[in-house]
Amino acid sequence: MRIACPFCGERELGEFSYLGDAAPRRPHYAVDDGSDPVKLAEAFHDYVYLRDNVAGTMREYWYHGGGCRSWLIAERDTRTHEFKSVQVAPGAGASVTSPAGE
Amino acid sequence: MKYSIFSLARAALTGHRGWTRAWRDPAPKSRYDVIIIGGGGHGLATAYFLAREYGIRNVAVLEKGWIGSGNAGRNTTIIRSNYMLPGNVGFYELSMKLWERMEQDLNYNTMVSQRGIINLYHSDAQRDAFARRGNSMRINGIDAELLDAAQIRKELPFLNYANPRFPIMGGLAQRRGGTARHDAVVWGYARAANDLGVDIIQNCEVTGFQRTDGRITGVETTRGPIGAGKVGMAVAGNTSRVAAMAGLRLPVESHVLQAFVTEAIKPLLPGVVTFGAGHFYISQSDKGGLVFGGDLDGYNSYAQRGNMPAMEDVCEGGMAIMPMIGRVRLLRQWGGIMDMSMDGTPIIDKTPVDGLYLNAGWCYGGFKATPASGLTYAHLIARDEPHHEASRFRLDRFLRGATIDEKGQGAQPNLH
Amino acid sequence: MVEFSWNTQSPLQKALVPGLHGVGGTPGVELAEIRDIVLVQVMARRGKAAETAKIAKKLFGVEPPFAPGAVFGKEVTLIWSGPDQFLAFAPQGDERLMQQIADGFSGTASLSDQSDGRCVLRISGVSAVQAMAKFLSIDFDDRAFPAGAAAATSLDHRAANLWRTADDPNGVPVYHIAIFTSFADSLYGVIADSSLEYGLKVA
Amino acid sequence: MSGYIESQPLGRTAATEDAAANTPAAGATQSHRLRAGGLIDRQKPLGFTFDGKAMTGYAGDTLASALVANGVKLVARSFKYHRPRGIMTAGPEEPSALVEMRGGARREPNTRATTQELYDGLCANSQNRWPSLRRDFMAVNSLLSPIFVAGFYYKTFMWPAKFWEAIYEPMIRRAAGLGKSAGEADPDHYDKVWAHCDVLVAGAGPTGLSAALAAGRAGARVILVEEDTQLGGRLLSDGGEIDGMQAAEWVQRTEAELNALPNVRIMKRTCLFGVYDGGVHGALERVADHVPVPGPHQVRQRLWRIVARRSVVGAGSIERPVVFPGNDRPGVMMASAVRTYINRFAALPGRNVALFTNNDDGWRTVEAIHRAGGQLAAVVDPRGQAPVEYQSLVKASGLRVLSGFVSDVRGGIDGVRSVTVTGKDGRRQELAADCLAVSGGWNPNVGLSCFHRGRPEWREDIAAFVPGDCPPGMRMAGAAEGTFALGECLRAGHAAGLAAASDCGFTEDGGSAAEAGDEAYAISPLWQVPAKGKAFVDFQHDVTASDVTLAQREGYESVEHLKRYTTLGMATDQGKTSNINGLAIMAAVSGRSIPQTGTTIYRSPYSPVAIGAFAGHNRDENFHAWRLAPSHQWAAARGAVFVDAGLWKRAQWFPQPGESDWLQSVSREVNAVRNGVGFCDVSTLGKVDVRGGDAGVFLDRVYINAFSSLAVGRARYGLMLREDGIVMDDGTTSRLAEDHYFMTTTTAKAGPVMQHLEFCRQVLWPELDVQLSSATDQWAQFSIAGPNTRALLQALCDPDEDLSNEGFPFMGVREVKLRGGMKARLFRISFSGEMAFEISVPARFGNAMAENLMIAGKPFGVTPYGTEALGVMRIEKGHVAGPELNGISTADDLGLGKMMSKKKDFIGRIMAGREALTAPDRQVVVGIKPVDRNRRLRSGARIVPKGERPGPETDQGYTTSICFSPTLNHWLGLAFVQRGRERFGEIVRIHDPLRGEEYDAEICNPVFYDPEGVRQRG
Ligand SMILES: Cc1cc2nc3c(=O)[nH]c(=O)nc-3n(C[C@H](O)[C@H](O)[C@H](O)COP(=O)(O)OP(=O)(O)OC[C@H]3O[C@@H](n4cnc5c(N)ncnc54)[C@H](O)[C@@H]3O)c2cc1C
Ligand SMILES: NC(=O)c1ccc[n+]([C@@H]2O[C@H](COP(=O)([O-])OP(=O)(O)OC[C@H]3O[C@@H](n4cnc5c(N)ncnc54)[C@H](O)[C@@H]3O)[C@@H](O)[C@H]2O)c1
Ligand SMILES: Cc1cc2nc3c(=O)[nH]c(=O)nc-3n(C[C@H](O)[C@H](O)[C@H](O)COP(=O)(O)O)c2cc1C
Ligand SMILES: [Zn+2]
Repeated sequence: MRIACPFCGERELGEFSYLGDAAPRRPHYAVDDGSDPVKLAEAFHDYVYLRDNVAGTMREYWYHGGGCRSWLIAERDTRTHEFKSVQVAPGAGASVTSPAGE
Repeated sequence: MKYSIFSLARAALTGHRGWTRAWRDPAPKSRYDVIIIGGGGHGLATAYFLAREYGIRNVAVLEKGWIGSGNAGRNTTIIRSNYMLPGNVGFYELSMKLWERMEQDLNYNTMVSQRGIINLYHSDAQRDAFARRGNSMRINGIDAELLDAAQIRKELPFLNYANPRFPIMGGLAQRRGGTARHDAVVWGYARAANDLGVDIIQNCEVTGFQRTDGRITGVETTRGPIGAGKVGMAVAGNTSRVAAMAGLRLPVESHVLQAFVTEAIKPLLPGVVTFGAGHFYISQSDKGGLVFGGDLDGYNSYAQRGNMPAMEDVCEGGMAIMPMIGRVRLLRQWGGIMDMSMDGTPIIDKTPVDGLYLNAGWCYGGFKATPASGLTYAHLIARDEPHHEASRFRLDRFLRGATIDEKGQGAQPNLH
Repeated sequence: MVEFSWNTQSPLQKALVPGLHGVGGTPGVELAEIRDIVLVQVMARRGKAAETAKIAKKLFGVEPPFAPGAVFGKEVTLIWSGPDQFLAFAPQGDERLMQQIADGFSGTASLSDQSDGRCVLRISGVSAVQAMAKFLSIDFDDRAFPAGAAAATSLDHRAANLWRTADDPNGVPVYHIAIFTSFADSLYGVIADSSLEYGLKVA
Repeated sequence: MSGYIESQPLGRTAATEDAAANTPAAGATQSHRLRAGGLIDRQKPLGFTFDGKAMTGYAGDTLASALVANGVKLVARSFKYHRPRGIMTAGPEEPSALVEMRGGARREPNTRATTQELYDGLCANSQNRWPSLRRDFMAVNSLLSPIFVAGFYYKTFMWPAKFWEAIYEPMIRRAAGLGKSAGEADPDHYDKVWAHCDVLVAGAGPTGLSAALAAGRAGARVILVEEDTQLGGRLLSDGGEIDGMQAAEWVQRTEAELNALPNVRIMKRTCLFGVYDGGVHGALERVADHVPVPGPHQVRQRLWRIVARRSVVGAGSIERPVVFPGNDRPGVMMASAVRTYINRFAALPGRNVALFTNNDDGWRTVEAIHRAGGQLAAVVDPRGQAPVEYQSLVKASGLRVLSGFVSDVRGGIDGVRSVTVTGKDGRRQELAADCLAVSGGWNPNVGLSCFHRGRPEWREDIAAFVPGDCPPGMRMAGAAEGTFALGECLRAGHAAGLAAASDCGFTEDGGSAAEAGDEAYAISPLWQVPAKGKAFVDFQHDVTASDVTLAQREGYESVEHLKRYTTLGMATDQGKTSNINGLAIMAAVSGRSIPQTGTTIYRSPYSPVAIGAFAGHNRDENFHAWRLAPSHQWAAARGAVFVDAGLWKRAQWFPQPGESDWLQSVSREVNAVRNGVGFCDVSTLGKVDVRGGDAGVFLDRVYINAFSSLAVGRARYGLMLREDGIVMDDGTTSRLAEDHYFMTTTTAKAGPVMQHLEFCRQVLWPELDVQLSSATDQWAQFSIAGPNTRALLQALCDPDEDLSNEGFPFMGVREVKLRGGMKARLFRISFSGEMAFEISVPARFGNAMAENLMIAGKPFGVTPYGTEALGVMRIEKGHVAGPELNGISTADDLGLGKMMSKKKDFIGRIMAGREALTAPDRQVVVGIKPVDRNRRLRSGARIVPKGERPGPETDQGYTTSICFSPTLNHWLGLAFVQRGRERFGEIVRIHDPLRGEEYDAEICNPVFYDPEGVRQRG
């Protein structure tokens, strides 16, 4: 498998490590924003454990640790392993991004 | 038709024209008390135990392809009960006990071969971890031995004792572990279930669920709708897709695991040897092929095939620990779709949907679980309460924090 | 009062054996370690990539690479090492240079001194590319990797920085590889072993 | 008609080299070698042995062709029935002629004689027979064959249960398997290499050659891989005329032109075995399999990982056997193989050959045999007559053409004696013959096209499967794609080559395709001859037509069930000659069409690959790279014992003369530290530069405790969780400047933590101004511990460095000047519980620092210590480490719950609050010591309440980190125990059945040593 890192170009699978589904978002909350603890726990449970596990195109996190150390967000078909697109995480590089960029 | 050397000899006289189908090929009925989705080891075992133990015989097993076309027909056939954590220990030992009487139960030779399994260790830390595991097994009445370097050398003289990177310091042995003929397990359960009246329906893919006010009342299939009192999923790698038809999101990811077999050679390996530190495990099939594997490829996949880095990683492990296999040729390589749960431990439970049951999350360890999974899942479906040996395989354990994580990797399926 | 001497040592002190190795004849691969270097990782602060580039230009006389590549200043080579990051490499550097870099970038870019964190090898020779094809997965074709090209990649599963400098007088390509110091002893073995069949000359 | 090089006039009888014609040296044994012709080098005779019998052949021979030339018929025994078998094919598809090559550690089972190049001194043996190939006792299996039908073992061997492992299975295993592997470490070396190109062409027959030529001319970077030793493919066997010249000449010219193109690379002896994702192709180069042993610094084989944007696969086609009784006898050979042996190798498989074909191509054999001066007993063709273009030849030579089938073959270990032919009218006649050439038609070699799970499609007109959906970027062409006529192959290859090149943007003039005639190909499919007797489908695995029928009868109807029940197609040839016949028969008996029945899944490798090649250089100590600490060489010189900790080699202890065991050394080191001073290289800890304006906020979110509040010049112990609330890692992190933190991680978790931090920085909180860089290898870091630490440091540091409690408080950090003009970072932190500092200098000074610490500490008897002593002291001090940070424990389990900030969000905070993770009865870390102080504790023992029977219900925990404490002079350690912190002082029972031990122990405070922490502050 080869992954086209937007920075480095196409590279061998061995240079990357995989994290998984990029759909789940880490719930945002502030400690004393009075959010319901049960709901919060459920939101985190969803974020940490539940997956769509799609058979088809999936947005997922890859880390180019064996290269430029950028986190990437790829679209890949889990049935064919074909990559549709590869983007960089908002915080790779130095450009200023708003919170919750992902 | 009972199988035995005598019936075989008798059949020989008539050129084996006397044999009949091992299982019928029925058309689906309009309704069953229980429908099991998935004609793998688990699905068929569940149907068998429903009929044998719980007297529920109006059962159909629906298989989208041919029975055993999933992981049951793809696995490296290792059976063992060397688990450590509460919840796992008892369950896998129950399974081992069922393996030990399988041929007689099924009247089918599934070649359960208890030639033993040895996990090698290479550091004090690893030894301590194995000691912890082994003592947990022993306290639960399961056989385990901690072997030192000298004992390993005696049993496995062909290993690489010169490897400075992974000095072989010893191993954890379970003598009752071993292998079984995976396809035969599928066929044996199919035949036995069939004899008890279960309909095994191949080339019948479930494409949706029928519900009336929330409760499952049947399934849509490529061979038309079929009514059911209860429906149990046993679809392994396809769990999330089938569950999604009922609107469920699960703590499961599908990953590809590869395995390999070499050309057949004369007997070389006594039992199963695992080299965890090097992502390599190996055994020899009765046909003579070395059957080996290692870690997952590491990314979500439904492709049933893997890539070279994983092949290389496994073979490197093999050459590090067992350099005598260097000239043996790798004959075939394949991949199966693992239903990896988020804590590496299976789920046998009711779902939030009334009448729909879940059996999934077997990761790369579900073949050894086949008999116990069938029995405990049948119990759950028949009695609507978990079998005591599977009482911790609950769906809500992730919300409660009661995960069972043998590897301590957390919610990272590709690392389990 | 006892005196203390502070001799430096190379991570290859043991592994690197000068002379000819492997098959006889004219060596196809030449290897040399570049010692006592200055190597600084320069990482632009948020929103300060452009500023960082300006300062680099002021300090080194050249713009840093914005994409994989190596730019050669008088004293210092700038090698792309990641988005809005680069390595400032000087074959023979000293305190003064370090201080210059530190002062120059302060507040604009974050620095991480890697002068001892990496071991830099020079590899050249008519068969260098064949040897490197055994431990580097990137394409060394002139069209794909000309002089001035650079890559952050992996060598035997370990991160490495690689760049190609000007060909030597006989038109033979010259490459530099920076590997992590603690891996040097091990990875040097891989590089050397890969070269033996072409004949290896170690400086 | 074909114009083959050095063809001889027709009609001459048995034009083989008779003894007279032989030079005594060479050929003496080559009774079946043709006088002239072939692509062998008669100037280079080679000696070899088979089963110890000395024979000769020529350079250019394969082992198989040399055996044919020597008149050898019997070469092997079959897998199950041990039937005598000969040579069936002339290529990699060979199911029967497998031999054991070489000997000793290089012994190599199951090598196909048809692909093994002959070399001088080659030594091969037959396999799977006892005591000898001619007299093989296991042949009794043949008598039992009525019982040994498909799947018989599933029906028996079940009683009594325990007999399986003891008796039945060992028996089966001994019988199974083919050759014997060496059973010794492989002495040869292997390489793994990367290559890149635009267009990869696999196969150098007419199709592949024209594809490579077209793509090369168009300007693309081309790699042409050919499994064989020579380019040409079937042209080497069947000749033909191309562009008005003889095929062989065209091949030579084409090869020359390809070599002249700088952008084309030809790789012979290289087999494309797999196609993976992203255009990665796996190919195996046999570098030194044609010599006795590899030369100096030469590898045996090379595994190529070829990254190609496009590929053209001209892998050709494989001739199909026909299923009829006796079709496995030695001397029954594929027609195309007969031609190959005659034309390419100048070896005559038989002096009186019968030909059985159902298609036009088989008729080429007539010509070949004639030209070689061999005799043709008859041609048997169910279609009843010769194809048009052969009819004149039939007349001219008075050749017998019989309409019907071959229904039996008589013969034995010495080969075919006669062939029974049953006419359409049912009349049978017997023909004397010593060889039967068979052609059932051609199967395109579709394997490579299916490795991404594409399914081949059925083509009625050629009665064969052709490629379906190919892997991305792949084009199949020529015979591999069902195009059989030579002219068409040339055009197809050319077109595919051009298309592939232009896909990659190369559009220079690719010239035009070479020209040749388009021979007709007509076939009337014939799968199984209707006749009684053992008719083989899978020759290696002894799967017969009746086995297929039986499988169907028992419901194993799916081809995949058929395969798994009968083992059809599971042999070393992966069914290259048997699968299609098998499924065609299954289709017939189950009343389905062939396409409905379908094929089994094709899997890589296309042809088996030695495991060693997949490992390449990464074996033995090169399995994984290793890491050395900055003072490694110094430690080695002092005779340190090293241990592999992850990838690191760490000094475990430093034995002294007179010390008999490790415990003695370790205890000495601990005592030295506790009573004087010692030092230890701790550079392996992960180190991360965390910089930027928001570094503090960033750390607040990754650690459970606060770091933004940490003052510059101070250090703090920090704990991180995973998002699921479980402890991930710990370490001390110091603040060197407003915008610069220096984090340390555990040695084991350095990598994962770095990845995690980058994820937080780049994905979770991109708005923060933080930059990360690993500084692990930059610094040589030493822990200096013991009452005399300060004194030692005073001697090392510049006199005006104030190291007093006031000048350098506990958890203080700053840069200091050392004597001899050196700067260092000094951290006042303690893992050992003693007064201690950690000092770090750039890694290049690692050895120097160790030496200088020895010098500076000499007056105080300074002692270097290793990881064991380090471990002992941290256990005495109750510090948790690897064994406790086990991936399932919470902060509170480790007694660090109080560190969890209530004021902020941090990774893992919410999930850590789940009921089961906060339950009161969790197993938590405590101290444990044996009641009998002389007793040795061990790690991994279970803990049960005193008086209870051990069992799942009473199992309350286990011991983790255990050591002998020289300080307290008894064994002690840490353990996880249910409600442990409430049970200090309780006596529990330790069960260690693995080691046959059982004893009492006391639960206690994990901090055994200086609980008030006076010493480290002292
Ligand atoms: C390479 C490999 C090696 C392994 N090695 C081992 C090992 O050594 N030891 C061990 O214990 N375990 C091992 N495993 C794991 C083990 O094989 C699986 O955990 C186990 O087989 C899963 O249970 P199953 O047999 O019921 O699954 P499967 O056999 O996959 O059964 C699921 C069935 O459901 C069917 N199905 C799916 N969707 C539908 C639908 N919509 N409608 C109808 N039918 C459907 C599928 O076709 C399939 O037949 C290995 C797995 C692999 C891939
Ligand atoms: N008239 C007929 O009935 C008929 C039928 C079949 C073939 N043919 C003849 O056969 C020839 C077909 O030409 P072609 O070039 O398509 O096929 P070919 O058989 O001539 O050449 C295929 C080549 O590919 C090589 N090869 C196969 N698999 C490989 C792999 N995985 N890696 C590397 N090399 C591999 C083989 O060694 C062989 O050299 C033509 O001459 C055609 O006339 C004729
Ligand atoms: C224990 C075991 C032994 C096997 N032995 C062989 C073998 O001898 N020959 C063979 O071709 N395949 C063998 N296989 C692999 C199967 O042919 C097949 O590839 C595997 O079951 C996966 O199925 P699939 O390739 O159809 O997806 C074996 C598989 C297993 C699990
Ligand atoms: Zn990158």
